[in-house]
Amino acid sequence: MKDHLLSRAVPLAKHLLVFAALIAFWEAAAAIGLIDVILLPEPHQIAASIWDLYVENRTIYRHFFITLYEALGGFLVGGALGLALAVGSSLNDSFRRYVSPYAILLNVTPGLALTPIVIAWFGFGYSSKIALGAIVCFFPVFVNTLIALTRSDAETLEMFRSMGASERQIFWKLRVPSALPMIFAGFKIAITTALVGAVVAEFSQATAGIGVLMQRLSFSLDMSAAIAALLSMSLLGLILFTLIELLDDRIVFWRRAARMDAVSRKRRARWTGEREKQSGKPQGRRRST
Amino acid sequence: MTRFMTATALGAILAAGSVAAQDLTTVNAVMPKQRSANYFPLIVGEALGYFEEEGIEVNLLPSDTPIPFVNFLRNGQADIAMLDSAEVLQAVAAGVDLRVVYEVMQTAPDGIAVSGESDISDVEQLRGETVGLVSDRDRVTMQIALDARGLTEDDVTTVVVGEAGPTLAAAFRDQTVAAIAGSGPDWLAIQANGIPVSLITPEEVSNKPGNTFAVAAGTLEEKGDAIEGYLRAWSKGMYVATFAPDVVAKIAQDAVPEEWEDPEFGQQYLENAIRLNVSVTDTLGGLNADTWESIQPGMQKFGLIEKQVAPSDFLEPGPVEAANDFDRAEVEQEVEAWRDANM
Amino acid sequence: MTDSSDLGPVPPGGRTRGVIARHVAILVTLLAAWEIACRMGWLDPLFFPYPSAILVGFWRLYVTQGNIWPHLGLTMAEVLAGFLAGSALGIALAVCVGLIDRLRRYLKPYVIVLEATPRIAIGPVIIAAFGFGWTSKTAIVMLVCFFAPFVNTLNGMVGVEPEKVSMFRSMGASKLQTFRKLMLPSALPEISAGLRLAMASALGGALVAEFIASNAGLGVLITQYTGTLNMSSAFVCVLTLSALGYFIFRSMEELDRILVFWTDRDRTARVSRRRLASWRARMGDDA
Amino acid sequence: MSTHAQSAGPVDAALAGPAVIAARDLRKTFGGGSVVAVEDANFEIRPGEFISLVGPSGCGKSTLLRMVAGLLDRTSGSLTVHDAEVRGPHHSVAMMFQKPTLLDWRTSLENVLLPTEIAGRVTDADRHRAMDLLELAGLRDFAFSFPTQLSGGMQQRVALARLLQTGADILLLDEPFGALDEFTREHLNVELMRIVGEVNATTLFVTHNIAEAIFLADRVFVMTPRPGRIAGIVEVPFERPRPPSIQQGAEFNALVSRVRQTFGDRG
Repeated sequence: MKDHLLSRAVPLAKHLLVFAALIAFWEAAAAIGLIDVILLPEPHQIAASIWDLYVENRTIYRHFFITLYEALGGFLVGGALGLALAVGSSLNDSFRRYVSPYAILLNVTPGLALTPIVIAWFGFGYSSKIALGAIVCFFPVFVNTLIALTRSDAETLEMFRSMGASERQIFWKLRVPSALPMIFAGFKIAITTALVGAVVAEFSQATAGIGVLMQRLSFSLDMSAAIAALLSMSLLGLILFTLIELLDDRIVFWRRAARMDAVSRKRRARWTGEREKQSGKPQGRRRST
Repeated sequence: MTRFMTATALGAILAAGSVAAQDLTTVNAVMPKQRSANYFPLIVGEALGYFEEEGIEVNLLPSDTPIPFVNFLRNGQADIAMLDSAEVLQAVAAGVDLRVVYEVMQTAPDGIAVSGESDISDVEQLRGETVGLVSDRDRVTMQIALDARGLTEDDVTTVVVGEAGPTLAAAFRDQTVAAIAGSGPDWLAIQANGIPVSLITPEEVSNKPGNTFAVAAGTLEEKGDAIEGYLRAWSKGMYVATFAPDVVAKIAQDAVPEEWEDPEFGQQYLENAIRLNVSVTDTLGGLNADTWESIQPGMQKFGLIEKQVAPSDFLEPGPVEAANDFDRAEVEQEVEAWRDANM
Repeated sequence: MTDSSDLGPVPPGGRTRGVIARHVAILVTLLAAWEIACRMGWLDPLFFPYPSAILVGFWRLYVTQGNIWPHLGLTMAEVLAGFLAGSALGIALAVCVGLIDRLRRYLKPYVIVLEATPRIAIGPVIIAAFGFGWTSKTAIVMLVCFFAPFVNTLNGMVGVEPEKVSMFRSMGASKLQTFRKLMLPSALPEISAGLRLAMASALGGALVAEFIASNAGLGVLITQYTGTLNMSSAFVCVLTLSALGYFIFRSMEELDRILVFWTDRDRTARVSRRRLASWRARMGDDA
Repeated sequence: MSTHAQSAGPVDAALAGPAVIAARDLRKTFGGGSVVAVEDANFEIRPGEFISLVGPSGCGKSTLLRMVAGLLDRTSGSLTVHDAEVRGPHHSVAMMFQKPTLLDWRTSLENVLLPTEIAGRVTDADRHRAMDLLELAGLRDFAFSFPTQLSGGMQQRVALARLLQTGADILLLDEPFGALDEFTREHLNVELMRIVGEVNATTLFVTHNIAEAIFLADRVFVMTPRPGRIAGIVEVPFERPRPPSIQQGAEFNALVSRVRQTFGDRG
């Protein structure tokens, strides 16, 4: 056990050492004037600003959760649309043929150019940020799902047909499960894209959110706080990404050995539990009679 | 085809920045937007060679970054910046050694605007309404305006509506917000497009310096001549509009054709811009120390600045004098000559 | 934007005349519906100009005024330069990191954090650092283009089958040889996919850079037109961007087909025939 | 074509020379000594000899092979190839794996030429030799095909040609045909026997198929797991090349039983 802890602690210590060295280098570079501290403040100033934003004044939380809400909302809406349209396209050839060119066109048009239109339709509230997030994160989900659903292993497909499976059964028992890993890969791209969409919309029009906070801070000449806000954006991105990864781990468990073991243990426990219940029943009856 | 060639050549020049003439001193000017009728003194000065005469060329740095222009003055990327009064006072209060040398748009102060069809005619009537802010920075304008009528920010709901043209225009037209706090240039295009806008700005707000040109104190020592030359050329360009708006229109049309695709719009837009740009003081770009003094208590009250500063600390009247030192008759003659040659 | 190299197997009856006619019919119907919706006042002209006005706008911007060309050229130059520089940097760094295990270990956390940060938010900082010139715009595009090739190259290199690495070692191959002849080509399909992703986002990057600070470029033109509520011309610019994006997208696909020919049956057969022919030309009719 | 020469000499002739590969008390452990993969391996292999290493999965066959190839360091003991201690990959040793490990972006010919490229410049003579080897492997018509255009068996034959192109006189084969079907496998085994006979290479062949091991080899090293050790060596008295029909003979079956017995003794 001690060995195990040690084997984890040593790399961590090394990472921290590298990090500390980088910070020290940055401080030194700023001290001798290699870095323009007006634009890129020293680490200790940034650290102070982080303390201020998170602990002292706690200004960040409100903006943080607003942006989180917008990004998640955008992801859910865009993801749902992408899934639905991809499923529709996978089931219907002509639907795919005549709809996908417009999907591609939407994809190659920089979403930013659409901001004014989106704001016009959805107003000044959160919904316009969610909408822009949804538009930009729609495509990764759509493409990945469509490709994954239309590519199934030919032999497995024949196996299903030979068992007399209906198209519906093939869809649910074969196509969907085997498409899941790729769908999740799409989700992973989409979630960070949705965040970008929300932040971009905030930049151009918003009353609150990390994008707004960042603009406000940098405009009041507080660059260290602005960078702290930028780092909060990274944190937000990490949280969202990890969220999807956790889901991926849970749902597409068969791709990771450790998860597979856990699920396998759980299923065995359930199986033995049910067996005990079944064998317990007559016992109980006997007792009652 | 020739048009395409010249256009491509122009693109190349723009792309290369400003390496065209080696013997001219480059003045890097950071302003919120690209070349536009909005800055007609610049494009007129360029077309009539006023900047060249001063031995300078202007490298316009249009910036829509959330990074304050003051930072570009401090790190030397810009020589001169267009700032609003709040930016100036904030920077000075933060200890930046800044000099205000010219008031560019004296009649372009921040203000509160409503749709031309709105029933609201005074800030007083905004109680309980939703007020739009063009950007977060216009919050103080609104606060001061409300304060003038005994209201506070809590009496209204605020929403930032953004600078994007159509969004703002729709907000005005559909009256999705009761009033909008912003500044003159924000509704220039909207008015020119035939959407009526009326201003209900209380005097407490309108009575303050508009956009100014500011430089870092060090720049004035190193590049003082170039800065003075720049301001003089700007003044001349501004002066042209007072007697030959048709020439200005022709120049603007050539320089920024995008604004003249609808000639009626272009004309309207330019006229509004002229109104905003031409100085109301006798000296072009003159500085008014009293106004700078009087706006500070309000700004301090709403936390925009932490402490008040003496205007003499940052107002530098020298360059304004130099900027007005030109022969107006000569300018008039030159413009007539240009008109004969080009129109 | 995303890699949409293909949208699954092509439905049968690929490009017959009937299919094209139906495509056109759908497009015309959509445009007509749009036009009617505008004329009936269902669509707000402040946001949706008449399709006919957009068509006229195309003629104006491209032909009579011709003012879009320098902007288009500049934006394309920024996109290309930024893309080339950014992806080259990404691939180069990935190669270094891929060859040196230790570097990879210690760099990983920073890459993850940077990847999670919306790159667009860093734009203003870059403008501040690199100034207002062409370099800063290219730098933003570079930043946007850096990650996908970096991550994909690294994944591709690390994902080489261990047996093949052993095989190279057993042949006494040097590290450089293993890299050149095994790791790099093995990673090519993924690198190519990364390049496609990068190219797709390059356009958006250039646009943002121009929105933030520029004198010229399509982004500037769009700001100018939307700022003056000239929506038909603004739409011309946006549609130009779409077309540009589509063109870039298709050419990257073509590049992919040439670069990683062995993933496609027909192309592999073609290359195989070509190699046979060049052997015959060189060595005589020996094969 | 000079490759259709008569078969190489019989077993006795091969055994006459000095040891090409020699192991003394060879030992390999993993995980800091917790897993013993190979223990007390002692053997000598003579020039031109064909050795099969047979045993169940995890008995250390591959580990042993990789040590000879210089891909793995030994923990203790001595291992020499051509009287020199093995300290890394050696040009006189070449290895082939269960997977074809071909490069998808190279034609068969270019894949075969890979070892030459790695060693230095490729001359036209090399190209002709590679072509001859492909001919030897029966793949002349597929010299310009890419791996994705070939069947699994053909891919392994390209890998075999590449193995010979190295010019190594010691060939190590790690279950090379394990992933192929029975028919292809038997066919390739016959081919392998013919080819290594023609080039007169010393061969170490890892398999878990007893019949295959006996059919191919001059001597069969029987390995048992945990810890991996050579439990016994079975001599195969047949001359090479051998017809597949030999496997039906009583003598062959007796050998199979002997190998089985060696496992049994240990288990």
